[in-house]
Amino acid sequence: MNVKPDFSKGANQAATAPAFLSIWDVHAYYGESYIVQGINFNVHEGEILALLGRNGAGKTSTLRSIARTGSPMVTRGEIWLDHQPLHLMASHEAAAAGLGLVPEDRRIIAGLTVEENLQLAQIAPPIGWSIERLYELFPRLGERRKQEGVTLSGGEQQMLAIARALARDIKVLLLDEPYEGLAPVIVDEIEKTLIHIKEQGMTTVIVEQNAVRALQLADRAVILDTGGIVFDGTAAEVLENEELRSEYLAI
Amino acid sequence: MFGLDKRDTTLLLIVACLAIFAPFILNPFPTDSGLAQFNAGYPDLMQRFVIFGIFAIGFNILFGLTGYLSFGHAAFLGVGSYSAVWMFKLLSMNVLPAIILSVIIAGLFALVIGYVSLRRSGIYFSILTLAFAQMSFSLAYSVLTPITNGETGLQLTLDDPRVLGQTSTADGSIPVTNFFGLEMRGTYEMAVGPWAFQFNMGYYLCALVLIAAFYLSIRIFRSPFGMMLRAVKSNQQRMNYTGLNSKPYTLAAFVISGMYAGLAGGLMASMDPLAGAERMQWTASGEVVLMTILGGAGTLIGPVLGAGFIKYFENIFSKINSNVLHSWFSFLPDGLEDFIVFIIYPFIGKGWHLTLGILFMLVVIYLPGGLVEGGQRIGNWIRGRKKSDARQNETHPAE
Amino acid sequence: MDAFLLQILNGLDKGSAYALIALGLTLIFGTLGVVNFAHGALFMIGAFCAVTLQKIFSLSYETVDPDKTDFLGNPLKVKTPYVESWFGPEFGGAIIDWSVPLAILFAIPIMVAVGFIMERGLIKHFYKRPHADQILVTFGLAIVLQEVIKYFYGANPIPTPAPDALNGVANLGAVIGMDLIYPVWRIVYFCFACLIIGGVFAFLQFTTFGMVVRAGMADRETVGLLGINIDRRFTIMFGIAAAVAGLAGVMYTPINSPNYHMGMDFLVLSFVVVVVGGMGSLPGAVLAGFLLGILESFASMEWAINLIPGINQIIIYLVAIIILLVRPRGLMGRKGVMED
Amino acid sequence: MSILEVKNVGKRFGGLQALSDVNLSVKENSVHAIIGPNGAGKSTLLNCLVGKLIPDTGSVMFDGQSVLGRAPYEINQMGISRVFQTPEIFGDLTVLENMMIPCLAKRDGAFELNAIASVMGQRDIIDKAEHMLVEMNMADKRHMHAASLSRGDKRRLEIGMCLSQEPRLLLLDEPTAGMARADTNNTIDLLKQISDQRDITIAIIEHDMHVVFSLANRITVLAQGTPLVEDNPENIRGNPKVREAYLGETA
Amino acid sequence: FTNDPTGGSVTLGFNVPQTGPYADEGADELRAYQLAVEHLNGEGDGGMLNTFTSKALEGSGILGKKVEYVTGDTQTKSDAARASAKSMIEKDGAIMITGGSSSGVAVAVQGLCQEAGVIFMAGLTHSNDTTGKDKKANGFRHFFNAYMSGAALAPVLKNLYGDDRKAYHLTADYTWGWTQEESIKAATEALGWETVNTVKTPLAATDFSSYIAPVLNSGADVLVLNHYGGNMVNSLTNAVQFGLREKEVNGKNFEIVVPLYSRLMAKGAGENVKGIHGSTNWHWSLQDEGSKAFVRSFGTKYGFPPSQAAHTCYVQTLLYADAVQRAGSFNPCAVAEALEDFEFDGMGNGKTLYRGDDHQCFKDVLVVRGKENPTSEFDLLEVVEVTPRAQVEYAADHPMFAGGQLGSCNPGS
Ligand SMILES: Nc1ncnc2c1ncn2[C@@H]1O[C@H](COP(=O)(O)OP(=O)(O)OP(=O)(O)O)[C@@H](O)[C@H]1O
Ligand SMILES: Nc1ncnc2c1ncn2[C@@H]1O[C@H](COP(=O)(O)OP(=O)(O)OP(=O)(O)O)[C@@H](O)[C@H]1O
Ligand SMILES: [Mg+2]
Ligand SMILES: [Mg+2]
Repeated sequence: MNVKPDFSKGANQAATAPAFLSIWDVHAYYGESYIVQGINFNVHEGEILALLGRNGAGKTSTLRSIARTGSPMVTRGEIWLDHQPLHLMASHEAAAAGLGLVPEDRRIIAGLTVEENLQLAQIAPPIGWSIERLYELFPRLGERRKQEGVTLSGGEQQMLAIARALARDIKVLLLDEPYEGLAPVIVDEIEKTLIHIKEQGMTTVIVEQNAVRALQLADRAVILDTGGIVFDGTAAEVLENEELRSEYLAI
Repeated sequence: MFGLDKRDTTLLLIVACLAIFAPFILNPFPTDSGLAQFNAGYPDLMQRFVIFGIFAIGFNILFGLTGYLSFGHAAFLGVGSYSAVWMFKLLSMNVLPAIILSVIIAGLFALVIGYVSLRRSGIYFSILTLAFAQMSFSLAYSVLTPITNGETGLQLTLDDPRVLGQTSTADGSIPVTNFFGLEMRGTYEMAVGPWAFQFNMGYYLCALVLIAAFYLSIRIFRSPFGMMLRAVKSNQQRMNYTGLNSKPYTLAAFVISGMYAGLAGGLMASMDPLAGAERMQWTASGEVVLMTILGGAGTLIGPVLGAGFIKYFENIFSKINSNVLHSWFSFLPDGLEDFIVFIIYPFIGKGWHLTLGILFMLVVIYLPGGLVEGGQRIGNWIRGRKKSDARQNETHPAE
Repeated sequence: MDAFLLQILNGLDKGSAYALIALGLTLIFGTLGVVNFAHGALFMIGAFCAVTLQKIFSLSYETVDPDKTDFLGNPLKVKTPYVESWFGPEFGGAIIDWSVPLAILFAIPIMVAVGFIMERGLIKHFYKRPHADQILVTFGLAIVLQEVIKYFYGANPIPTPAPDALNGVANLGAVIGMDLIYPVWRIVYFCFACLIIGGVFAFLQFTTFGMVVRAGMADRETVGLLGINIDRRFTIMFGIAAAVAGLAGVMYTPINSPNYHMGMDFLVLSFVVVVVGGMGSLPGAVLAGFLLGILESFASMEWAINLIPGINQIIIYLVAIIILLVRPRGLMGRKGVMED
Repeated sequence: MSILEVKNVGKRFGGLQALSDVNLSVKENSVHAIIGPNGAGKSTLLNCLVGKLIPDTGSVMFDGQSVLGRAPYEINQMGISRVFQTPEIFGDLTVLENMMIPCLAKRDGAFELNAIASVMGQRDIIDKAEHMLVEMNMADKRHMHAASLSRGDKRRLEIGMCLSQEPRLLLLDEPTAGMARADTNNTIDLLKQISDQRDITIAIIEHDMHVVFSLANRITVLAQGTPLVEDNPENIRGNPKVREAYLGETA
Repeated sequence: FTNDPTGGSVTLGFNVPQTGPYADEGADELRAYQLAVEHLNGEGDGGMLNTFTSKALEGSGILGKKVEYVTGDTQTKSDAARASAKSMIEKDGAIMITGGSSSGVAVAVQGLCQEAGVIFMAGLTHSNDTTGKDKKANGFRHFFNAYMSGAALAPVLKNLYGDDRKAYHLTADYTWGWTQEESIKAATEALGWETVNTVKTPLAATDFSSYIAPVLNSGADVLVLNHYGGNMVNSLTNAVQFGLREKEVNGKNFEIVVPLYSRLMAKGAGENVKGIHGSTNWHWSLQDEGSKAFVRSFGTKYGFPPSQAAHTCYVQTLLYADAVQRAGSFNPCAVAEALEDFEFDGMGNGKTLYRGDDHQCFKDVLVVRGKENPTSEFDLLEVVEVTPRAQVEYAADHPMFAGGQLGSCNPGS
């Protein structure tokens, strides 16, 4: 079973290195509505990939399909992470296999304090950064550790969501609009963190509306539109390609 | 027509036809056949279908639209019945004033209970309504016996005053409930071959009220008020920050549905002038909840279907005894007959609860939208067979 | 004065029954968020575990006693339990006598299994469904369980006495020089309830289990994304809740003979207790259980009834209304749990 | 003339002084931006204005009347509308119905038992709602359930709902967070147009400086619960304190 | 008249609790009805038809029509019972309704039958009201009532416990409980007993500890439990748990009395009934010919002896059939006339009279006691005394039965 699929059908293979995370012909539905319409792309170990597209293009749905949340429902396709077939797993198994998702609406758990939210991430192995180390990264969270997570300010919640993902020893980090609601200084901070963990070998997929920022950070970019891939290439290509930018990213 | 769009008009006409032709529809089997057991077209049961249908429609106005799950609605039904019977005892046997009084008293009662209970939402609201209803029940059962006649239930007697009517008839019995002289008990029987159909005065009165109640509920569902209620259910916070105080809306819905319950109670007493305390017990409140969910909460016709379903089981399945079973299967060889009867017996007669429980589970598991969804699936299936492009994408929130 | 003390004891005793049932219910209802109308049925099944064990121990063979006649005038068939013929009448008799306490051991695996099956087979499909659907399905299940028990055991109560040694009364007042006699078994019941309550608290307090389950209820999806198999924990939680309900039932049998609808009798009351205690709060449920138990006992005293006729009928509901109006989330409820 | 006058407002959460001594005055028909680091107390301040929170000290006057002690719906009826940080819409209703509710609220004012009339008969309301949808560029989604909108669309819907109330003061909490660039630009245009054409005052919280600087005529910087500075946009941009505390090097 | 049987058969309606707490009682009633139908149709051994003094019935149905029956479930709720009775009348054409196992249901269904114009033969109903303030011309009761319980028990209690006793009543808080309390109180006070206190308990109560506890300190030396069904099983169990039976008060042994006993309840209470006195309508150990015949045919068919509920229902059916036969018509008014002031024997309980004034039946009443050494699971009660009918008779205008009128019989349309 553990055979790598043939990706020759995939769109524009930019890099030649073997794929670390591969998404192959994934189709997904919300009930009756067909949202992810056959997506192929690869992510290589240690790179940052920006997944872009306008509102409703299906970015979130793609990330959720990869993370196996069950909604949208994946009806076809394969997802491989480091030789492990994610498409056969439930979300908690995918998480154990090394996937970490920072969801777009943060999903801080009501009724738990900041610290408990972090502890929760360290119940099931593999365990990543220690909580103290996370507080060093986000001192703000350390100050608020006994506060109920959902009463944090919007930006603080975003920090918590990222910290929660890092609390686990993950191989691939999926970030859904991580900068949303963050003050520019903090965005700078997080960007530095992302570069830092990239240097340590983390593979990252980032969805971001602030496309320029994301592209400056990323190695490669994939652009989605109405549930399909319209571009797959290097980040620099997008920044150079006027037409692409104005048509799909309005920048 | 009637200020309704086409779909709703069709629905109303269907309900009206079903109600009017119920004596035929519910008596499909010839009286002398073994299946006659399944006939439901006799006045008492038809009245019950319709009355509980009204009760459930009213309940659904609160629950289906606002999402507030009241566990004490039977209290209003009970209060309605008591009011009506007192009207029969004191005023006259005409059902009109009795029903009007039931609706008014139940409405007032609902206003008080609703005003207090609606200060909380979710499960806290449910338990508040439950507590009020259980208190009403306990008091009616014992302490308030002078008003309610306790366990036995409030009945008419030969020495009630009935100021506008007669205390007793010439032959020394209690007069009969009537609508300006038309006796509720009056039944015309029609025999067509082996079939016998019964047309009962009381039933038709109830049926007319049902049609009116159903019409009114369609109007409410489709009105701005109904939309506000759905908005309350969806997001109270947004409601408040849109300048709307949700309390009067929910309270109005509560009172309206309480009045529906009172109407049902009044009709029940008009068909059979007795009002018992157990009508107010939590099991009775639970029953209307079950009816509504079973049929499909938030849909227009669901509650009526649910009411019919449960009442059918209660009255028809409970009456099948081993004797009847044996007569059905008597054509089989003896051993086989006994075996089949042995298998089926636990599910009928005194086992009717078991069957009902199993059906509850099957319906929720396989038809998340209740019986209405079952109907829709059958409808889609038939339509799908007619034209193969059966994919319907439009959503119809309230069928 | 001792009348007063006696009522406090009664209240504690009633309260421990309420608290124990409410505890199990709140694990399912307050923590997993499932409106479980079958909880009373679990209590009832627990009680019938005791009945069944007693029946098993009393399985008998028949011998004909020609000297006596039965009601039709035929020779009387005398029954002798197998355990008595195997272990001798003395020890065998003692086994039968102690069947209720022994039933605890018997009931735990059965109840846990019932809980597991119920959760895996049915409830797990309903976590995301509206509460209304949960009510319908669990109510259906409650009816089915009830009817099955009725089919095998009949509708009449079945006496299940406590062991003779625990059947008498004890004078609790002796220490303080008062006459305060109280049935031994009820004291046992109270202690047992405290034990179970303490055990469940400790389990949820000193492990992360409780936190994970609470988190899972608030947001299953996110908990799954953190690598936690929440389904399994929900199942375990359900098993524990079923076991707590079942043990409450086992121990209750000597107090009142069990019958097939005893669960329904307790059902509404236990919902009231849980909600008055506050959704999602275990201490709340226990506190409310004891509080309502004691109030109920006081309300049944003569002066109370003379003061307000019928108060003993309505006290629980009246207090529930007052508490819910004064404290929006019951005694100790958590915010946001089933408030909409 | 200032339409909103906030004086000495303070708010404490347990051990945390979230707001202390906030003074703010918003001029009529202006666009006033409130910026500041995460957790500065911006949303808390907004909550105090709309009745979601009651401040511990100080006063809030709207158009010469105190808003304190009034229920949220009463404050809204005074003419204050608010868009939330996470969209608050009627998820079970269709987009069109969502838009109709504020229109109805505007027309009927207080409670009205409009139980017999037909929704479809309310032509004026429907027209108004449809018009607003067109204006928000969402007309094609009118029959969708609001819950299944993508997040950017939800936010636009909420803004539309608030606008259709024709409020005198519109409070926006990060209105463009998570919105695609193109839609952000649309929203900026829309808000500009509104503030130019209508008799409306806008107070906006935003981390996207592009939005802030294109819209605001006045900016207050909040930090640790107190206003740091209040000035016009140019001066804020140049203010070194603000750069350090908030904007970072990217501004 | 309503439901005049036209074909070769006549339908009777057996309306018994098949679900709810009294389901076992209802099941036993149903067994008795089936047996009665068999005997009426000439099947089986004839049972009490052989001992009944009226010989009108000859095992060929009623008036030559084969007897058929329909069954329904009262659920022990007035509403459900009425619905079920109505369906039998309206749908199945039942000419007579019988059954039930509580007074509330009996009164409700009796009222219905009066209005619908069919005969009602009450099942288990012990309240004075059924033939007192709620009596109806179309309704008849074979069961005894609370007054009779008191009248039968009092002398026995006096013999056993003396005439200087202080009684404490716990009473189910609804109409039946009240009439029983009133009757027992009156009867015991007439002996010279003092009533220390009467306390009402909620119907829904399952644990009676808080009502039992005050008894300990009340100075009472007798506890009277005016409870039935589950209430009685629980209150008795609780009372025994609290050690009441081992207590000594005022120098006397503390005693418990359960005025209305039934074997099924005794079974539910288990060991706790031993030595406790009460009254009952009938018991299978009676040795008169009628009882023996009935026990024989019932026991042969079902394998265990009948309960008092079964006996009442069986007898009611035969009596109805006999009355029709004697009247020569199914017309309810003719039947009622045949039943009124009808006197017979051979149905257990000795010479029996259906009084025309209130349609109450008068016969011997049994005082029983929980047996110390039962030989089988059915052998729980032993008859202490058969109180002769004369001792339990009362005037039709007795104040406990006042109010309400019999009205006139209604044959329906
Ligand atoms: N729960 C749902 N049910 C039905 N449709 C949905 C649901 N969630 C999203 N959709 C639809 O799926 C499409 C893609 O949504 P998705 O959230 O993946 O977009 P996105 O690219 O993340 O957009 P955004 O930038 O606004 O977050 C949208 O058209 C949306 O309306
Ligand atoms: N209910 C609460 N209980 C305790 N602390 C709270 C509560 N609500 C807010 N806070 C705290 O008050 C501070 C201010 O929060 P607020 O939401 O106003 O920040 P903000 O300025 O809107 O930040 P952001 O830009 O990140 O949304 C935060 O540190 C937050 O953690
Ligand atoms: Mg998205
Ligand atoms: Mg904020």
